[in-house]
Amino acid sequence: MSKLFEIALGIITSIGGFLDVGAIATAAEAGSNFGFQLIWAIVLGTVCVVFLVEMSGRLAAVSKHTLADAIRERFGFNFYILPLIAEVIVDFLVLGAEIGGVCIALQLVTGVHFQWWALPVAFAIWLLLWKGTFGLIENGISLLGLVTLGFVVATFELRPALPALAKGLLPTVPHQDTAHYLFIAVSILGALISPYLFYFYSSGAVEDEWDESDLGVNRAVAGLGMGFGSIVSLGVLIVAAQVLHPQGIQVDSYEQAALMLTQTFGYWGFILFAASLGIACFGAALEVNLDTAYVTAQAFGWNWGENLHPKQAARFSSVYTVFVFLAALLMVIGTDPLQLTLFSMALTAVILPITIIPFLVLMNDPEYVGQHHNGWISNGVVIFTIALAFILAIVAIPLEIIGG
Amino acid sequence: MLDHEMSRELHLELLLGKLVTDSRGDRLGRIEEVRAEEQAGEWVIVEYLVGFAAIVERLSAWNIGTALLQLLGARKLHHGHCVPWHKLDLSDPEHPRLTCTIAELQGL
Amino acid sequence: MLVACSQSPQDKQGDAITTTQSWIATARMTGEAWQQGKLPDAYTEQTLIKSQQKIVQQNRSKVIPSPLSEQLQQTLRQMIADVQQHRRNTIASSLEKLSNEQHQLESLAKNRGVQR
Amino acid sequence: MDLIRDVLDNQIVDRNQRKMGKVDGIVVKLRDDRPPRLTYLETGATTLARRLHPRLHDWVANLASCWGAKQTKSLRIPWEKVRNVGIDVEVDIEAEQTSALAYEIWLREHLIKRIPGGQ
Repeated sequence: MSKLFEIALGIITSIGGFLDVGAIATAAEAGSNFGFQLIWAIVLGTVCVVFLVEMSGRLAAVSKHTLADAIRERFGFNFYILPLIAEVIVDFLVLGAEIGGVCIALQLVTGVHFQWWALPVAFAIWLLLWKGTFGLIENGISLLGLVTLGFVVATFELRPALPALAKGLLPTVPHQDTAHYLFIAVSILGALISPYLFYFYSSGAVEDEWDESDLGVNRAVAGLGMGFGSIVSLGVLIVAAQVLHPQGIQVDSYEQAALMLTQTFGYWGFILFAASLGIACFGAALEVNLDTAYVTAQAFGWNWGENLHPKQAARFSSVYTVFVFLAALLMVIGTDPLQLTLFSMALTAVILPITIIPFLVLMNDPEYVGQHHNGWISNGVVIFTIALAFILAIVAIPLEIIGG
Repeated sequence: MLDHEMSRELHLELLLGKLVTDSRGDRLGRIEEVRAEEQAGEWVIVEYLVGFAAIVERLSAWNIGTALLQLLGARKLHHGHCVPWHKLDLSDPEHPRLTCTIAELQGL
Repeated sequence: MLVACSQSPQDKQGDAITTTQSWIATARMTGEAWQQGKLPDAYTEQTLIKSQQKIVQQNRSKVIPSPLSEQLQQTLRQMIADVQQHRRNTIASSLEKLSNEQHQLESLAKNRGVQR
Repeated sequence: MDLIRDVLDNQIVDRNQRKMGKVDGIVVKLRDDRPPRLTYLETGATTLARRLHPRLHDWVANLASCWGAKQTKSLRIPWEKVRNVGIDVEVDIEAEQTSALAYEIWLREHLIKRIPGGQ
């Protein structure tokens, strides 16, 4: 019974935890610009992320070591420093974007400009990390994330044409705006296959003291949780494609995306959009900020843990304390939140290969995963994702340069 | 005496990745792993693993590594060189040298 | 647009027109939803002002002939004033004008071969 | 035992299983006619920095000497204190009584405890 409860809780958490500023922004961009054409990118990204998240959970449950620990130990610090630096830089931009998402949500509702909200939001994030436990953050905040299911409800209300949806499952390249199309495709994949998810998820599994008996829970949470989470992303894409695309509205600012649900739900649709954006981004901001402290502490072998009192893990707590306020400065100086989001998602795609390659080694290392090593399907998915990530990385760099 | 003692101290982590040449100056490969054993109550170094294959071995990814390399077209992946401790001269840690030739090493 | 700087002048003009169309559509949808009481005042005002700014920004290279662009600015100013003074009944005529201008821009885009 | 794979860069835990850093360096003593003997494990930022680049070592040492806990020397743990080498390296010492936690303690006293709720 308690296992069932744990699975249910885990799935709910992942729905809330999965959706972040990147998923919402890229899906809205994709739907408003290209209709259903980019559905395949969400589906593809989800399959990859389900497998990789399952692996990082399995690694943690069997070896009691996080992904970051394992990479550092097996590949040596001189290798680990590369994903570490890449991850911290990307986390910084993504955290800025997540804080921006919360600020925009507050601006939508109150009319007070988002720059004013940056520091109060950063303070709220910090306070929760300072006072809260891992369970509170994981379950409490993510439970609120269920409001994002509003997008799924709206999808059903709008009755999209199924053949058109099915056509979107096949990757196609449009005749015009190809560069923009590819840029968004890369950003979608970057938003879904985020390295922070793997580091965070495996650290969470160690915080929750998982062992081999939790492997079933892990599989269910990774598969169903991430699966449901991406249904919300699909919902955003479909609603944007049904509501904004026919009007000719191409989202290049959150204000435009905010109109998405008003057609279906009226005034409450507007509030629902703001609430979804705000809560999803707030939850993700907590995770990204914690993730930075995790990867840094684990890099140097410091004591770490959200369940510890700050004074028991002083260096760990200092990292998230300083980092969240630094990232908030990105918003204070008035960086455009949507542009920052798209940029950081594409950058995520660039650093993917270096994060995923270690999976191939660690998940086949009997010392870490024992008899629970990867089968050929899992290894196949990892190899495919590495290949995909390399292509994305190569494509993303010129696209970013073109993007100016 | 003390000075002599100090100079005889060596940081293994700095030895990692150093190019090993044989007594004639031919290159053998880079040091990738160091093996230790307990002998008569103390832990001592017994051998050094040298060469690219040693990395693969260090990552205990031998099976998947060879499978992948074969997939990429590598016909035969020779295993790394195993250098016993007494065959490696570490008096200059920047340039470790074999005290024999590569051929003699393989004949061991 | 994100890919603007790599493109030929024609593409650039096309992009400017598409972006302008997108912001006009945004203003229209916002105005209509506000009229029906589906949006808060502060958000509506901010979005209309942003639309106005974006349209001016896109028209730096004068892709839109000046009578039309002046009309557009006039209409948006009117709408913003309506929202500021909570005149839900008078915004209807502005919306009609905006829709009219939207059509003019659409035919202009068609003549230049810009497709959405 | 594979020293690079199983010891270098692995987590060090003290006798109470408290994390006290990672193995940043392994010191051996060369001897005539006898195999090199493992003498110390080293843990500390300066040792780690030297592995990345020799110049980084001086830079980190300078930084460490003027900021925070002013701990420039890495901690040396005699090999005899190593109890167990699994995925973690367990050593028979008390972390709090060594310099391994100098910065942890410094931050605790100077930053964490001064923030409300940090006591």
